[in-house]
Amino acid sequence: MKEEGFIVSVGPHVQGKESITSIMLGFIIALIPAVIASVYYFRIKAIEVILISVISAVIIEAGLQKIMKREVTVLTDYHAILTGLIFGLILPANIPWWAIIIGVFTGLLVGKHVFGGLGSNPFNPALVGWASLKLGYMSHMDISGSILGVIRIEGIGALAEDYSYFSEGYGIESWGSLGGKIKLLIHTLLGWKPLPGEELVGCVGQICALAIIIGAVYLFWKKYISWHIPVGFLGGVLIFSILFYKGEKEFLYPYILIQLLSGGTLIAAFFVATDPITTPVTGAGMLVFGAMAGMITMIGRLWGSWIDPVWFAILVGNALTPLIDKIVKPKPFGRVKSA
Amino acid sequence: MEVLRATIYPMLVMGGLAIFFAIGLGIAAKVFYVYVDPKVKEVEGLLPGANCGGCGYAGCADCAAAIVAGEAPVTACVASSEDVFVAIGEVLGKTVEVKEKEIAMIMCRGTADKAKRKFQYMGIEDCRAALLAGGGDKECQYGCLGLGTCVKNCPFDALSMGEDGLPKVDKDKCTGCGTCTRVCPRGIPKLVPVSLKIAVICSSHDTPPVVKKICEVGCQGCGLCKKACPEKAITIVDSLSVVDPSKCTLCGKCFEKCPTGAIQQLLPA
Amino acid sequence: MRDILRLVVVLTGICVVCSFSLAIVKKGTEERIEYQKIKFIKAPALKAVLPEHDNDPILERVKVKIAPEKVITVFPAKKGGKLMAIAYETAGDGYGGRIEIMLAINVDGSIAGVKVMKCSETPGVGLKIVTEPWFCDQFKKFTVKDKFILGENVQGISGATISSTGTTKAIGEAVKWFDEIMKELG
Amino acid sequence: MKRSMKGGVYLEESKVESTIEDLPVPQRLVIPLKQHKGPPCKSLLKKGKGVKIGDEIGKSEDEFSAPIYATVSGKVAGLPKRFPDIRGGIAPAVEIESDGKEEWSISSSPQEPLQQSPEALMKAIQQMGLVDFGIDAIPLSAKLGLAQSKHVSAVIINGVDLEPGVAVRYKLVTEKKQELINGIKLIKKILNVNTAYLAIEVKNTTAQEQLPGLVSGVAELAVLDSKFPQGLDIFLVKAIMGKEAPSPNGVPEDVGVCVLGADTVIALWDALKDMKPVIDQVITVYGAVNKPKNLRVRIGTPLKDVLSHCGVNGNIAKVIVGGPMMGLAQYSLEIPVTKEITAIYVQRQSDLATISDQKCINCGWCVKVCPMGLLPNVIASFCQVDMFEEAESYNLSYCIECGCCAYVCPAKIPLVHWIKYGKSQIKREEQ
Amino acid sequence: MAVQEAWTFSDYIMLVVSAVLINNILLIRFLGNCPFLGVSKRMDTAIGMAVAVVFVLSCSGPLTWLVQRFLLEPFKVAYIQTLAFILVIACFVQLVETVIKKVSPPLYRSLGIFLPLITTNCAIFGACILNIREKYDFLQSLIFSFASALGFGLALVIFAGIRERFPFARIPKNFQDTSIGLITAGLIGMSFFAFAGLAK
Amino acid sequence: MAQKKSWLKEFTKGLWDEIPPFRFVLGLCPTLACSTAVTDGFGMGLCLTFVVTGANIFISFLRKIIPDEVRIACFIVIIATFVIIVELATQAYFYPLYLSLGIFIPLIVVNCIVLGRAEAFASKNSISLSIADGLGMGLGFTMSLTTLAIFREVLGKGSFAGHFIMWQGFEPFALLQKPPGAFFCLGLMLGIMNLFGKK
Ligand SMILES: Cc1cc2nc3c(=O)[nH]c(=O)nc-3n(C[C@H](O)[C@H](O)[C@H](O)COP(=O)(O)O)c2cc1C
Ligand SMILES: Cc1cc2nc3c(=O)[nH]c(=O)nc-3n(C[C@H](O)[C@H](O)[C@H](O)COP(=O)(O)O)c2cc1C
Ligand SMILES: Cc1cc2nc3c(=O)[nH]c(=O)nc-3n(C[C@H](O)[C@H](O)[C@H](O)COP(=O)(O)O)c2cc1C
Ligand SMILES: Cc1cc2nc3c(=O)[nH]c(=O)nc-3n(C[C@H](O)[C@H](O)[C@H](O)CO)c2cc1C
Ligand code: SF4
Ligand code: SF4
Ligand code: SF4
Ligand code: SF4
Ligand code: FES
Repeated sequence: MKEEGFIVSVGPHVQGKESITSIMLGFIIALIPAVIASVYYFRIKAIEVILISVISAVIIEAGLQKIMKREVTVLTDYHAILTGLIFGLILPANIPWWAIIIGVFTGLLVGKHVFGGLGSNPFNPALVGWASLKLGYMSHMDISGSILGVIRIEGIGALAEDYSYFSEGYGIESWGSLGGKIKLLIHTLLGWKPLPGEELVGCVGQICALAIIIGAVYLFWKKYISWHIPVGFLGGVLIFSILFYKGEKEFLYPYILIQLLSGGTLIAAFFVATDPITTPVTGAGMLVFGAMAGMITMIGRLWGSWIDPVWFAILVGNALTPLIDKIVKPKPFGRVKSA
Repeated sequence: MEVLRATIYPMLVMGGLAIFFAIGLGIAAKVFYVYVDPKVKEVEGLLPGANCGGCGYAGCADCAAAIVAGEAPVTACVASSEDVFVAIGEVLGKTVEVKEKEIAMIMCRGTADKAKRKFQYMGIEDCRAALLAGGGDKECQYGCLGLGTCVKNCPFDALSMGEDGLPKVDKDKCTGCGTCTRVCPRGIPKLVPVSLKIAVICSSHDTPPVVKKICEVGCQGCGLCKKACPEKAITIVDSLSVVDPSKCTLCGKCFEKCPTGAIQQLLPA
Repeated sequence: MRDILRLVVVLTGICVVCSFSLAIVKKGTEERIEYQKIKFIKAPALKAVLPEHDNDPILERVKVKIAPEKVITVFPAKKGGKLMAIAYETAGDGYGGRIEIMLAINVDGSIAGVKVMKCSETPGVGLKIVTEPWFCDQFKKFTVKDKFILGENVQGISGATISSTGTTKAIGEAVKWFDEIMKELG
Repeated sequence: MKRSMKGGVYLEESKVESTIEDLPVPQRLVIPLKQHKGPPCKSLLKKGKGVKIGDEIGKSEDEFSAPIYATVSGKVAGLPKRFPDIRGGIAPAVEIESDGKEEWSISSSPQEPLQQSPEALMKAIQQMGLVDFGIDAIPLSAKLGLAQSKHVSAVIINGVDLEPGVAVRYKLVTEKKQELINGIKLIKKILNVNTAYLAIEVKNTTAQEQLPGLVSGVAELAVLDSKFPQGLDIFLVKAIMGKEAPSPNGVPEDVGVCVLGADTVIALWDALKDMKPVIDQVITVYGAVNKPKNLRVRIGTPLKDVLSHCGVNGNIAKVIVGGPMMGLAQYSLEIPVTKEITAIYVQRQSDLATISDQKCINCGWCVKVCPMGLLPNVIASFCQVDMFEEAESYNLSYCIECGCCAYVCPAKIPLVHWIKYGKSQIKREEQ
Repeated sequence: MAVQEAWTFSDYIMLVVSAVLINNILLIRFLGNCPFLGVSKRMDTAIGMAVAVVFVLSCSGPLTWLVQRFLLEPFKVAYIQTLAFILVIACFVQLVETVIKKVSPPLYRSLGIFLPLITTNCAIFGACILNIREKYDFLQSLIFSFASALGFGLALVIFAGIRERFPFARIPKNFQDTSIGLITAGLIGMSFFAFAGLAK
Repeated sequence: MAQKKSWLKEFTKGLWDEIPPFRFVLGLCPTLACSTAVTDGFGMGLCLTFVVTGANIFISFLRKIIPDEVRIACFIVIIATFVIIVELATQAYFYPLYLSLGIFIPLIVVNCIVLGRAEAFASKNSISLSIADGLGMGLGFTMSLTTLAIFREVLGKGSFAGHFIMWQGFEPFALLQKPPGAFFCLGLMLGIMNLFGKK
């Protein structure tokens, strides 16, 4: 029936629809709400940061693929775009353009290409880039002026002291009342718009929690991420923030809310900690990974030097991933005990 | 006094420490004495360190131990040349008889256009893996599959995949380690003495009608060469012609008769 | 037994010869090392805290025993042969480790200058004890008789309580040695 | 209530719903002398000799081989020694030219199987050349013998088709209800067990309506998820009885259960009730064919006759016996239908699964679907770099090659091929 | 020179946290790179090395502290510290090696092969010197030595875990082995900045 | 086996063919730690050169009388002596260098290069060859360390040997001055070196 003969291969002879490219595209789509929110809050600055990040990621990725004599795939799969997008979203809005390029370059070179490119990297390249900038250009990476940066344990005290700031600026009359709680929730979900005369500081994509959650819902719906890592991560953050909360009872609710919904927590839980390449493969392993990353984040927030050590925490998780995968293994079907 | 103390004290301290530890070590070395043959290390240093496993031991270190222990001959390493054996012999105080160097030869001429395929293979680019799908895509069940497993595994980079789909041996680089022979699922690369002058380049044990149908260049085992050879150097074993090089005079009668050109002269007469 | 003896002799011999030669090298460099140490670590600080003088305080340094276990080096500043002020070191615990301070006191007991020589406080927070001159300078208004209390008469760096306390406490402790030292110096 | 398994995948392949139809007997049949797990039978024929249906044409002493009978009357047209088999190997076969007369060599002799002793039944089963239908094709006598020696306490009659889309058991359980029930009774008698389950798919609504009344007292009806590879016996045992057969290479008999395909049980009854050997095989033909069908095919019918009956669709690229997941791709349509084949799946060029040499991205999807609880990505990665010992330390040998992992892998890594490769290399090293 | 205050329990915890995570002897203080890169190919050898380092350092840290306190200081010969310490460490390690080799060949096979490597391991010597430079007392130096070794072991084991995956990674030829090992060490060190500030 | 070894060959091999720590991967700790500034790197290199050469001379001289059981101990004692001499000398004459090199001066004693050369070369070869070997290895190490330090100082601090040399407005990439940066730079340099010449 065919001249060259039939095709013979080893089964299975059918295949699921998802491919790496489709998943990447899914992640990119899921980040669109966050991008829109970032543009709403930071206007042109957000566009600048994200565009520079994505474009430089694509160009540098192509260059490195060429130098390392790999197939140049930047235009056919979208992973350079995804890396650039995530990187852009976790940068402060007022970072200079050249620093973005340096970060992308360091991240892609040291975090990925020397290891052999997509799939071989033990650490998330976007985070490697972020950490390089954090340690390399600390002053440009400072987000301490942002409300969302106020998540250290002292921060909640500041919230309390600046009570009038919140009541006058945002109409939150009291922390205890239901109305106050709802308003607070809405503000933390939508983001704190700067008051007149103030400038908004913070990371481009981390202002609006709701946008991130919408993207996450999409990812869950498409089954691109499983619940293990987000639940482990948010669970770790939640448990630690309740367990080690030392302030007055009145402020517990705003405290937890801010720990969970602000800063990098949500992007981390849904978009970065879920990066398949650098995280465990088993459900239980993912849960352990998420919980560890969440707890290290909180340890750092409570007692460490950084305002938000979440990305460092995930890098620690990345480093531990091979060990987690070695220890947390599923039980094979029919394994006879005491073999 | 002060000066004296400043020079004596360090000497006292260090001398004391040294005596203490030297005695300790000396006693320990006596009490806990374990013999290790230094020759093993020396021999290991002489071996190529490719850990190819051609000698049948788990790597060069293992082989060195076996050589020193007398379990393996000095010439056990298949990847080393004469001078290495002589050097090992020196270490062990043995004289060495050197056997002739062997290199690999690809015993198949069934290129893509000459040998038929059963089907299109789709899967892992590896000859051993290809056998798992329909038993290999070549009609000839003895022929080279051409996916280059031998090429990938040669520890000395002596093989390359030719344009015609058959591997090629770089005679200068090949050390005769035999890795290719072992990894090839069909045993196509064979080790032959470098001075081999004539050979039948085919591995097929199929009968004449079968070979005729599936391969233009295979040895059919038809026996025309055997009949033509005046020296009786040729026998047919299981449908494959075999030449005894010690009898062959390279008279060339067999080449004339072979219908497929499977029998080949390798060196000038 | 012979083996062990040989072993002992060689190792001991080498050790003894080595330590002997070291002792000689040490003797030859001792003076210079001490001078170098003071010159590189303390000279800039001394220059900053001591009032105008015409002697070399480093060369004229004296060791003073202020407690059974405690000997400090005092650097006298003289002008025209007359003792103007003395300087010595103190240290306190900061946020990121020890804070080493050079303190100078005029002969009348008023504080002539304070300088942080070495610390590992956080830049932007605790390091302000170095980068903001007013913090160290504020001590000049005191004398050795005063008590130093952070938040009352001493103003701390906001957000760096630990660093401020450490510095203040160290100075407060050190001024108490002044009388003892003056007695020794005569 | 439906019972289900851990791992596995849901495929979109829909069931071929048409009733089982008889395929006309072709002119020329090829009957391989190996249609079972064990070594091939020895031919008892000479070229040119006439045969009738039911003549014994191949015989073997081996426990895992079953006698082969002529399935058509006619003349022996050839006795090829090296006929291709479905695994890519070769085995002897017998070619028969049909004379169209359909004569039996034995006359029908109605029996009362249920009255006979288990020993007599076992002997009859051995004689009739019955095998447990499917790629493994273990002779039924060997399988029941094992069950007897392990004193199994329950049987599961498997009405779940293993491969997605295959509808052989799906149709047979309702079309041949009475034979099925009699067969179950027979099995219970042979094995001397009281507990029997009849497993059917949740998709099989007809069976769920029709069977409960009929089987009560004979077997308990168990409804199972339409998930691949739920139809594999070890997963049936786990889903129905909660027992895990020890791996690797564990069989349900190890935990006191015997699992038999519903098609096998029906064939068993049919054969024993007249003492006539099995000459037909029910198969599903689907995929890229014009008319997907469930067919009753004479054993020995070449694939080309089956496919032309179902109308193959122009340019086909791949012909698979078995199903899309665990089936074997064929290169020749001369290959005949045997007792090992339960389905034929045809693909066009555009349906083919792709493979790539992309690096595993650790997504863990393969881990999630692996019914054996393995880490296919790690095992395959080790196999890729020839580190077989390490692969084995991750339980390479437990893999049943079901293909779920490779099905879901977004990097399109041929995981099963790598795993098979690893296993084959370990076997080679052992030799 | 304020009088040193008594250490509280949490000070000791801080000492451990600092030595293990923050000022990790290998990743931040750069000590012990050669064995780190040498014996991390497989998890079991890495664990063997980690155990060996913990054992040797936990012994030689206090040992050299004693030498310093009761030999070098009384005789006012602190400047030959380097000489004295290295002699003590080298001899101690060789002693341990000789004994283990005889007494427990299996233990020697799993740990003994690392012992010669340890003599020239900067981490051991460096930690001993740090004990003195940081003016730790006996207990503190014991804890510091142990915790430093633990930090070394932790980094080694994490690295071995990552390195066990290198066979599958498509690392360019020229970056293989040492090169990629160093970069990975840098990345692990970078991730440990998560703990910055937890202890002084 | 017993080929003639030439003085020049033993010297130059340390400068390229076996240049530590690139080809001859030992002594990574000081390489990483002492390359934040060009002066540190250069100073460290010279200190090491002095120690290797000195130790090589003495070990080669004493190689016949040192018993095997205490071989390592003796080597180390000799090396340590030279290290202390360096320590004292830097304190006396290059105090700032002494401060910035910190514990890495005493650590020369365990530097794998020094002991490695003692074991592998000086204990088996004549004094003159050992000197060549020591000088070559030491200078090779100095070269590598200085190169790495230039990279780290210029980009990480914007200065060369303490003098700011970059353009106005340049902000140094401080990561290169930090431990991870050291690992990255050395790793990348090693990878690039592997592209040239034999491995
Ligand atoms: C990154 C970081 C660095 C810090 N550095 C210092 C420091 O150098 N000195 C100091 O006293 N406190 C330092 N702190 C501690 C806090 O500022 C702490 O809240 C403060 O010392 C407590 O003083 P308070 O009573 O004024 O709140 C630092 C905190 C952080 C997060
Ligand atoms: C894993 C872990 C790490 C901790 N690290 C620190 C720390 O670095 N610094 C700290 O002050 N407290 C730390 N703590 C909390 C202390 O144990 C203790 O609760 C706290 O120091 C008491 O604070 P206070 O004495 O300032 O009220 C840690 C707790 C845990 C569980
Ligand atoms: C690849 C690249 C890297 C750069 N690196 C730096 C840098 O490290 N530091 C810096 O201050 N400027 C850097 N620049 C930016 C320009 O040199 C520019 O002069 C600098 O931002 C000063 O600009 P300004 O005066 O507008 O701030 C870099 C530019 C490029 C393209
Ligand atoms: C299927 C797939 C999904 C990915 N998802 C994420 C992700 O959620 N977050 C992330 O930071 N990177 C993600 N990556 C990208 C990856 O971590 C990193 O960008 C690549 O390793 C280098 O480009 C993903 C990569 C793949 C292949
Ligand atoms: S010789 Fe063997 S291994 Fe080499 S390409 Fe041919 S079949 Fe493959
Ligand atoms: S060609 Fe074969 S025999 Fe020759 S070196 Fe390569 S693997 Fe060894
Ligand atoms: S083929 Fe093997 S590894 Fe893959 S899912 Fe099936 S049992 Fe698991
Ligand atoms: S599904 Fe594929 S890409 Fe994902 S972990 Fe498994 S093998 Fe890797
Ligand atoms: S230089 Fe080798 S361990 Fe430090």
